[in-house]
Amino acid sequence: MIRFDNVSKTYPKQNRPALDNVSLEIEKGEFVFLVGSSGSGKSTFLRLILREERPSTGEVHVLGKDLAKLSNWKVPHMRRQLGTVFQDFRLLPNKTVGQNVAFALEVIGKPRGTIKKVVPEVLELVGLAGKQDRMPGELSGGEQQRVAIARAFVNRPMLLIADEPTGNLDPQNSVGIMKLLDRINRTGTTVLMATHDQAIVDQMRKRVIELDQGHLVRDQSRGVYGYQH
Amino acid sequence: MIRFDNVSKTYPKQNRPALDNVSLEIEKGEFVFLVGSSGSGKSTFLRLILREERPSTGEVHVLGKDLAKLSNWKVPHMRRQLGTVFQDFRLLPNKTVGQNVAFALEVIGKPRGTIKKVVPEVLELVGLAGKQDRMPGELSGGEQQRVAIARAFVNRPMLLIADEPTGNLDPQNSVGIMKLLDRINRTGTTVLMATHDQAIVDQMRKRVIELDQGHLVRDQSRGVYGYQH
Amino acid sequence: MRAQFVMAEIWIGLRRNLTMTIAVIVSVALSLSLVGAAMLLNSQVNQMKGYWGDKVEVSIYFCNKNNQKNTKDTPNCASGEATQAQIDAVHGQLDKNPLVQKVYTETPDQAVVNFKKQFPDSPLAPYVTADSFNNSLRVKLTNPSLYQEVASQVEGQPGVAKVDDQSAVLKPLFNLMNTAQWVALAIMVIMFGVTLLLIVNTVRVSAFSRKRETGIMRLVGASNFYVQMPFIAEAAFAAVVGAVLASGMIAVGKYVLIDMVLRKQITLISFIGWGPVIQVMPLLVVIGVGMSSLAAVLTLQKYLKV
Amino acid sequence: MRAQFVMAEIWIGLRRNLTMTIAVIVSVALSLSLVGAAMLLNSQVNQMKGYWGDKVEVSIYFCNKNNQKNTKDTPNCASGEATQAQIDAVHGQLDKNPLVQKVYTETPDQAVVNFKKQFPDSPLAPYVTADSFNNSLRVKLTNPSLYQEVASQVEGQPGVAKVDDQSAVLKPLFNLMNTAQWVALAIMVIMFGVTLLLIVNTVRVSAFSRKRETGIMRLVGASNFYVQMPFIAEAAFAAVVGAVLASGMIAVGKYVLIDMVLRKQITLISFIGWGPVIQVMPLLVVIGVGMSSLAAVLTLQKYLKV
Ligand SMILES: Nc1ncnc2c1ncn2[C@@H]1O[C@H](COP(=O)(O)OP(=O)(O)OP(=O)(O)O)[C@@H](O)[C@H]1O
Ligand SMILES: Nc1ncnc2c1ncn2[C@@H]1O[C@H](COP(=O)(O)OP(=O)(O)OP(=O)(O)O)[C@@H](O)[C@H]1O
Ligand SMILES: [Mg+2]
Ligand SMILES: [Mg+2]
Repeated sequence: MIRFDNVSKTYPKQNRPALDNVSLEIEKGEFVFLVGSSGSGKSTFLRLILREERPSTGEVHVLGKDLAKLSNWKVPHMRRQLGTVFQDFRLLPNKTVGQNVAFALEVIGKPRGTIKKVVPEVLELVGLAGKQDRMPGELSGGEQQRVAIARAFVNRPMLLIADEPTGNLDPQNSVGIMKLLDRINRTGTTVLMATHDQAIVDQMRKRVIELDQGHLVRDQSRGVYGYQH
Repeated sequence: MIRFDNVSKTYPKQNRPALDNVSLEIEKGEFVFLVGSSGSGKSTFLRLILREERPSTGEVHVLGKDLAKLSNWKVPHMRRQLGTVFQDFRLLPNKTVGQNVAFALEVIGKPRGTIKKVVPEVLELVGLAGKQDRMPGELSGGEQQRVAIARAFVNRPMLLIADEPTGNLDPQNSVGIMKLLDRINRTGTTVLMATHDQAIVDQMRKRVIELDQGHLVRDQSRGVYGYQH
Repeated sequence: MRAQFVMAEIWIGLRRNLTMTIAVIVSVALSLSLVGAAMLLNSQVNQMKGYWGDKVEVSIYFCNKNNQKNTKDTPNCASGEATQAQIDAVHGQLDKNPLVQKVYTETPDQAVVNFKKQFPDSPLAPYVTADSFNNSLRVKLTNPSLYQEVASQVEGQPGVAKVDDQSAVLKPLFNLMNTAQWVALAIMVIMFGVTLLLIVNTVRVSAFSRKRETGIMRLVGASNFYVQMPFIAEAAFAAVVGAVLASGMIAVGKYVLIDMVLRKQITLISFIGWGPVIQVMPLLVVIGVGMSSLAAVLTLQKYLKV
Repeated sequence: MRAQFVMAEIWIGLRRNLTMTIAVIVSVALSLSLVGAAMLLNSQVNQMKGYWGDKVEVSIYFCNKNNQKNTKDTPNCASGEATQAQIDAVHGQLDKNPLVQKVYTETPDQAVVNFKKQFPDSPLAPYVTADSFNNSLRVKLTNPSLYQEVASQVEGQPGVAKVDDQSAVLKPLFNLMNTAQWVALAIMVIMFGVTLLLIVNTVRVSAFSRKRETGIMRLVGASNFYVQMPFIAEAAFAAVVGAVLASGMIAVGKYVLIDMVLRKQITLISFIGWGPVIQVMPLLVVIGVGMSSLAAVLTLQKYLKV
């Protein structure tokens, strides 16, 4: 599914690499937490998978393809097989919940019939049945993140990438989001989630990958947030 | 220090008020947590204090002044007596740490001599002595938040307002930031902090104000994050 | 200190978006040079109006030998060349008319001299002799538009071949010049509009791209002056540089077009000198700076709120 | 489906920033109308060049009685009026010259008729008689620039008063028209530049203000086409509307300026009709759309990366 081979990434004008010689592999169907203190390179790791950045050295393989060999105009097609969720939801404030999810299908040119069918399905899956016509501003943060997950999942991607999806949520809503991601993972979708949330990681007991200043310092199945807490 | 008298706030084009008839008072020197689930109105509460928004009904008094009676051009002077810290740090990426802090003084027209003196002082206070010439991108998130706190505190405000200052930080860094805010509170500065972080609230045992869908539902001295967790 | 910091911020702003700054300078320069050109065209037209306006007069031609042969055009001349007595009689009548400001006489010999002076390039010039012309009176009226009253008094009197109103001849010319002034005004208004839009757009881009800075400024309590100053100063700076460039372009244009090309070829027209050009230049700077500062202030009202 | 969605997005984009859209449309309209005006000025000048270019010829004036009195200007005429034999001799020589395309004769009587036709408003008109003119030959050359060779052959021959090259008379006029063409070209280039800058700025503002949408589009794997299309289409739409407005302004301008004002006052010049105006209009649309799409594509290269 995802393979990093000796990947390093140094941003322009930075002297310290954000990722330093990271190698790992994530299999189909796994649920993986990416932890590490702020600036340890978690977002960089995810951006490399999304090909928003390119590695300075090393190879990144996603869904069996070497991203270095992927030409620019093929990147959008690759991204359609990934779902992405962020801390700040990234919804369009002037579109309804349903339109926000449909937008993701419209801009990749899906036929209208398909859209009409799958949008309510996925909204029901994330627990927003009946809220199709609400505006994002009228929803709680937890509900907004559900919309974002629905949008990421509507295309039934093989891989769901989440960068601190509970970062803006209170503990109660966070638990709800984690249950949803777990449910999505059970459908066979690989989930890779960067987080700071100690309680969640400790409770879920999934594979934990820890970065520290760009170094891969831990890769533990059924792990907890950190040794020292 | 801060007094809300029956304050309600409904944003334009919203039917549900973001704050609903909230009355409370915060005294000089207090340390107050503002908790509540996402969308409960915490940020709205803080924005009313900063006069980034005006209440729909009710009165907000800050530092003894009725904000409704404050003319627009006097708002900047009022804000100079407040310090503000946000989840996303809000640093200028192309200025050094020292320049970022100095910027806050320069734009309010402080003389250069004063700036040269107080910037290193405040950086030492927040634990960044010697990192004056680093760029924000070279610092960890915890260190960046310290810079933001330094900038908020350099003017020695009476009141420090923090909107989820640890939202982007890992637990370790969060603890550091909380210790720093506690230290600042001990100098006599009132601290008002909105947060989701259960661990922190439970550990600090300070006054807790809880909002739920815009209603003030709890105001407890030496409180914890929530009853039901 | 304050000033130095503000200057530094402006400089950073200008440099950060060098292409943008250059674009604004270029467009302000282009717009203002068209504005300036329109102003100079206006000066030119006014000068020509003044020049010819002074010359408007009524001409009274008396019969000469040729007219006698050609009675179809000048039936009044059947009795031959006008006598001096006839001329004096008309002259005397005109002198008494309150509408008349002044009367000049022009003999055929003077007419030849005047013709050759006025139309040196005419193909007729070699053949023009005193015989071609008549004795005539040039009458300057107190009010040129009352020409008809004077004409009717004089027309048909013995010896008068023809009464001519020069203002009628010059009328199309004046109309033409008025049209040119309207066109110049239209171009000027258009260019004002385009420049304003350009500056508004630029300030918007600038405000967008510096949202972070301005957000922090407002956060820490910077006054509106401090927040908005850099944008206004940037716009004003671009306008000053643009106006200077426009002044240069106008000076070059006036030199090449008027001094090198037109003045040599069109000797009949008196062209504007450097005076109006030099007057226009500071005006361009004032217009440019005024317009861009105004556009910046108005734009910022919308994009940078307290 | 795709098309409908894209149209809806464009419409939302245009409406969201209505003031902006209007601003762009207005500025494109203004710019393109100046571009169109410059093009029409060019057509006008070319038409005038063609009109007068046809008339360029060499005139050979023979002595008449007046010239005899005035030997200072025409020393060759001391022996009096040219005889028919002298005229025929010159005519014969010219007919043999390979540089000469055609020779017309003009008698003094014809000259009077021609003069009155050409200058009906001249103050001289009433006094112009056959005596004022000479017998003359009008020579059309195969190559007008070789005038000097023909002139030197004929000049100084008995009875020849003067040889005149009309092209020399028309030369300042042609120079003037060339200057007008250069000025028109300069205005056109300036307006192209200003329009380009305006559109680039606008697309930048548009891209800035829709960062969220485009970010999400790229996130979910929308192709570059989908991401960039709305911006390009917005710019192109504004350009089309602007070009249509500009076409209208040009049509009104041509009607008011040429048909209502100039044509009535300047009868000597043949003005352009509706043909060139109608030709310019689609050109403006093409230029507007081409320029704005190009500007949009180039701007987006920088602001919307994959
Ligand atoms: N676009 C960029 N340009 C330059 N440096 C960057 C950029 N993005 C990240 N960095 C740097 O790379 C390092 C790793 O950043 P990254 O965002 O991957 O960390 P992270 O683990 O996601 O942190 P956080 O928990 O705060 O999100 C940091 O030092 C950061 O300053
Ligand atoms: N600018 C705005 N315009 C319209 N509605 C708004 C605006 N800002 C906030 N709201 C709405 O007001 C309510 C309260 O929002 P607020 O940001 O104060 O909540 P919060 O407690 O800070 O939430 P979070 O924990 O997610 O930051 C929400 O329903 C939100 O959608
Ligand atoms: Mg991150
Ligand atoms: Mg908030």
